[in-house]
Amino acid sequence: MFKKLLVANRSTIAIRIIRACRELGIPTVAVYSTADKDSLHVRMADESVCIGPPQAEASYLNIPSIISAALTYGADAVHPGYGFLSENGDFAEACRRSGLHFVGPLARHIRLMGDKPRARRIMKRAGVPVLPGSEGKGITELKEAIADAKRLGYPVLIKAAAGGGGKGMRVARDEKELTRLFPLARGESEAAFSSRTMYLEKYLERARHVEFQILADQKRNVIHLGERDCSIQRRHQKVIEESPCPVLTPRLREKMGRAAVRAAEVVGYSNVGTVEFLLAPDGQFYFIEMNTRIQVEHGVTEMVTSFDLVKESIRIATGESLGIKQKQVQIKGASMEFRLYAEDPDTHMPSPGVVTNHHPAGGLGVRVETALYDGYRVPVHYDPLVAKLIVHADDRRLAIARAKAALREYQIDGIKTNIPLHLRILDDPDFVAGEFATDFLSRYESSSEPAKAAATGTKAAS
Amino acid sequence: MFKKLLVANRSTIAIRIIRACRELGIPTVAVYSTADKDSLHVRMADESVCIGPPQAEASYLNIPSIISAALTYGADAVHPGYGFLSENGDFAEACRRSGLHFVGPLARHIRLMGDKPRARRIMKRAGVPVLPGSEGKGITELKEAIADAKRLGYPVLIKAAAGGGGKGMRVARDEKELTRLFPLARGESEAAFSSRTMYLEKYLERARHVEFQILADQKRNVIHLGERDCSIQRRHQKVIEESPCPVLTPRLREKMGRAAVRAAEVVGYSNVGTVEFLLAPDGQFYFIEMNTRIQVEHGVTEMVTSFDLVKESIRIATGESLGIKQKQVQIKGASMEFRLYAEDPDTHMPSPGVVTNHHPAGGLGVRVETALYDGYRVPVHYDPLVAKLIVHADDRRLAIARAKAALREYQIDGIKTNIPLHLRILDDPDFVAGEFATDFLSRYESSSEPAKAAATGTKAAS
Amino acid sequence: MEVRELKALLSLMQDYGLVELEIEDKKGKVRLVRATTETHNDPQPRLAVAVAPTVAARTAPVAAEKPSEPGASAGEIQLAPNQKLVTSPMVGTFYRSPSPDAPPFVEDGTHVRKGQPLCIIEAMKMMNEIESDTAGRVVKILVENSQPVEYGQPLMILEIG
Amino acid sequence: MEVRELKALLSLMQDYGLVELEIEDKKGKVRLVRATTETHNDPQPRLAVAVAPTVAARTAPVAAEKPSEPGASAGEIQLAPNQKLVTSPMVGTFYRSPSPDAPPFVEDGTHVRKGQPLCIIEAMKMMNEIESDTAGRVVKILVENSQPVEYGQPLMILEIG
Repeated sequence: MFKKLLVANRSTIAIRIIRACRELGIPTVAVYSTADKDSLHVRMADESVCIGPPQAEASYLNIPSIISAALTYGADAVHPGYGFLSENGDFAEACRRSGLHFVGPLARHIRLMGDKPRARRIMKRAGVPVLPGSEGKGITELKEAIADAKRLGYPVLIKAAAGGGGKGMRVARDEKELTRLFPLARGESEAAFSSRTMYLEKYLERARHVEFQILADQKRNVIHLGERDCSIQRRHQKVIEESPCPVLTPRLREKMGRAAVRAAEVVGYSNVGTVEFLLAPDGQFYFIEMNTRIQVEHGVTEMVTSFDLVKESIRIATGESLGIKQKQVQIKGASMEFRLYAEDPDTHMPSPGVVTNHHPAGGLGVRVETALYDGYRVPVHYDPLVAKLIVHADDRRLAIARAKAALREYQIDGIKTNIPLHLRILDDPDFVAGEFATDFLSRYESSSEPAKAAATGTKAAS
Repeated sequence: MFKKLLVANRSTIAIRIIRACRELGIPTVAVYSTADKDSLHVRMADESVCIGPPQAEASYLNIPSIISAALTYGADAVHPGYGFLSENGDFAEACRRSGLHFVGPLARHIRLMGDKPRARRIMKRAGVPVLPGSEGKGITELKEAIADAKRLGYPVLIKAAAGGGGKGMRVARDEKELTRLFPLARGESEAAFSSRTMYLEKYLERARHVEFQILADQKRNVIHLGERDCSIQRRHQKVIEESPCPVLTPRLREKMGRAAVRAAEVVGYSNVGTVEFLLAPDGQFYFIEMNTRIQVEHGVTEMVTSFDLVKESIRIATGESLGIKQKQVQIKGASMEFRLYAEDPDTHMPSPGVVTNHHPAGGLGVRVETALYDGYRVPVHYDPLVAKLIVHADDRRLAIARAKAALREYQIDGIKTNIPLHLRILDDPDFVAGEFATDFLSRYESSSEPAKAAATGTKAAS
Repeated sequence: MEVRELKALLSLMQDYGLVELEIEDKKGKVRLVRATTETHNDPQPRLAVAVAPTVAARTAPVAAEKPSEPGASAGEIQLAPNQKLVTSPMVGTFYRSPSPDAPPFVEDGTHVRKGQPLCIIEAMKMMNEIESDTAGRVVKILVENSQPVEYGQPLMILEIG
Repeated sequence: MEVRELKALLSLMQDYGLVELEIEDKKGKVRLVRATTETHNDPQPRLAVAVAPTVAARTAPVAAEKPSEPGASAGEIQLAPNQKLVTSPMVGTFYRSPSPDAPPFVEDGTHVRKGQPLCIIEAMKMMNEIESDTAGRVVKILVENSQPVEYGQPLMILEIG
């Protein structure tokens, strides 16, 4: 087991990793920016190091600073969490070059899956269904986009080849829209990823986002731990996730699961990963991308499978083999995760501030992963995801009842949160019936809301 | 289902019941004394009624006041929780006479099991093993006690026929001790239960307290949900409980479980109940008593069986049948409960006060049932049990690791709690090995502590 | 300055054991004095009397307000020095008259003798007559006929002598 | 003055064992009285500058202390008006000399030119010379040779001009 692990992240996932390390008996080093001095992850870790000023580029994205911290404080392993450097192949490589174990896949797997057109090509070759879309290495020019769209038929989805977190993503319903939106999306991609390379995909109406959790050791044993339905999204940002997906039949689960395992096998993947699919109303499914890290919503899979994914990922990183086989994986009951954002529930504007009267929900089947405490000042510099409420119950109906009770109980003053929005969704007949697709939340958008709201603040990791 | 349920209790169990009702969609009425005006159970309930002054006799033990509250506010059901009126046959009867459903067994079952010598007789007749002890209806005079002790052989345990909560209980190792302690115990019984009737039991050295959770519907279907080991006690007050018992073999579990089911069947019991046994080092087990209500430690059974005992007890009270059979009950993983008392961890003196910096533990496999919130004033009038921390993991070793992490994380300022004691116990090699009996905690008693400390303050329900 | 603000200040004083608090404003002057011995409890407002909360559906689990002294909540009743409250000795239903078609026991302004019935509280199907324990005049009846009342809830204001 | 501000003051009073606190403003008047018996924490000296925490094993997950401004914690450094701090621009290991057997770059009392090397911070196996950005005199070196340092951690006090 590792001697000491540096957690190269902040907030809820840093806390999640520190808890796992405590249970494994691994001392932890937290890193923090000057804006996060009083953060809970700093207080919970055994040691902590300030690595820079508030701007993420100079602290949480500062590879030399983080590696230096790990070496200076005697860590032999680094966990990247989600967001920040978690899908940065250079960081994984820099860790390994510095003699540090990186809790995650190899740098080349991160890079491969980060190049979306390349990942699509490999999956297609491996027999994993992909959506019709741009061929080859992607496109940079509008005329290429128009040609591809003509071939695919409208509507099409414009995506950034280096994309992630919904940036550089736009739906175009005709050539006029494409002409207007393609340069816009490409501009976003340039700003966010320093890449002009884009690609198109056929846009599927009324599709669900269904992803499979993968667990793979360094000896090429790969299993999946069932799926998560993450269709409840706002502008490509997940808001509620659940497992199992309410419409998946056992037969379809097996089929999609096999495809997900194949996706990991074909590249020799190891550690935790998530294979994302779109599930069309006709039961057809299509590979979208693979996330090469732990996800925000890993908790719902933990609840229904009784697996501790974070501890498992650390064990795998030490070279241990998977202890179980695919057929031992069982899905028990139903679990839902509600992301609590420090934001105005109507306008979605970030709502930083000092937390007062903090009283998390509790009791049977209620799991809270919070970065908040009474008196904590939510900083303005980072992702507004401040807590996750996860419920587990015997079935989906009971999980909804439990979630409503817990969300009513959850008290946070001093900042605004999206709890009221969650409660509205839980009363929505379509949600209760499990009948929804990725466009579900668009009906909750107030028409008066400025279109730019989504562009403010930082983005939630998926 | 009930139209409205009155919760005739306070603190953690009142909150537990309110949560269950929320999930079932039943509106709740909380009752409170003037000392509990700002209590969490009052804030969580849909309605609340002040029923009297701080002294429990005039409020939480005031039957007319509680029944009047239920009738006045339109409740059709009453849940007694644990402690207070939960094992008062008159209360169950008064509820039913007033047309209120009582969530619990019939008055006559409460009274029967409350009369310990009578319960012993019935169990003996039914073939459930009982400890050698006083025969018949109990004894009141020292000379009877001396005669019984001679027959049984020392050491003997002096117990109150109407006993509960460790009151009127003393171990006598010879006739001299018996002569001194019998009148003392009888005096305690008179003060606490207005009863001079006592009985003796053979005192078992190095025995474990192992109890079985019973679930019975009104159609005489009875199942058990496995056992809880509650040997970690301080002066007959439970401190840590766990399920499964670390030394129980599947064969012994089946045998004891059958005896527990038999104990409930033989009296026609319904609703939740607990059959308590002493388990001797040689594997023999003996019926001690049956508790005719939900227990403080019901949560560990919920974690390992995935049953919601409180919701189940409400369903049974409406007349619903048990949905499952004995063979469907499965014990999964290991769970432990840590009672958090507002007390000095060294002297065990109650520590009321205003709670500050309250930050409960959280995360995977961690369940918190707390009556605390930031700014809450723990009143001096009641039981010092203010929260329960329950952990669940794949096995006992992992549960201990999780418990240590969670207890280190749990923050309560402003009052003292026994968290430091829990952490010491978790490092005790005998505890870690699962090798302990009911005398385990006596080694943690500081010798300088006044013997009377246990008599101060109010008592924890079991 | 509103009563609500005063209450906030008072509860601060209580929580932090202040014996003196001075504020001037437009951002000038503050003066806070704490008790040297630290006796957190009890500086209750002088002539304010606590009113037990009436029953009302609550949805917020933990109310934002700071815990205050037991029994107090909701509104406040101001009493003159020669006035006293009649509070409910039990939880039940308040009735102003012995039967639905009978006249009320008392009205605002009624002079009462010691021992004269003021109202009925129905509890457990029993009609409990609440008698005045003093001679005086009913200044104000605070609850409606057939309203549920709690233990300690003020029912009437009496003016004595 | 808002309740929130008052509460901040009150929590200061509590933390530092003040029994009296008087503030007037537009930068005039302060009056602080501490209980003679209480010794909660150390009252902060006026011109205190925060020192980033040195690495130390922590066990309490949520420290009891109230969150303060970012960067502050642990000890305090007193600066005279003509003094300034040299802080670490990166996380790494502090060295006083270019190599183990070489003499230190500076000692307490050394006069330095602008641009003169003061120390080395090793990060990522790279030796980064930290140069003085001003002429002055080293008053005090605050960290030990080969000690780990954080971003922003004070390394030395310089006296200027």
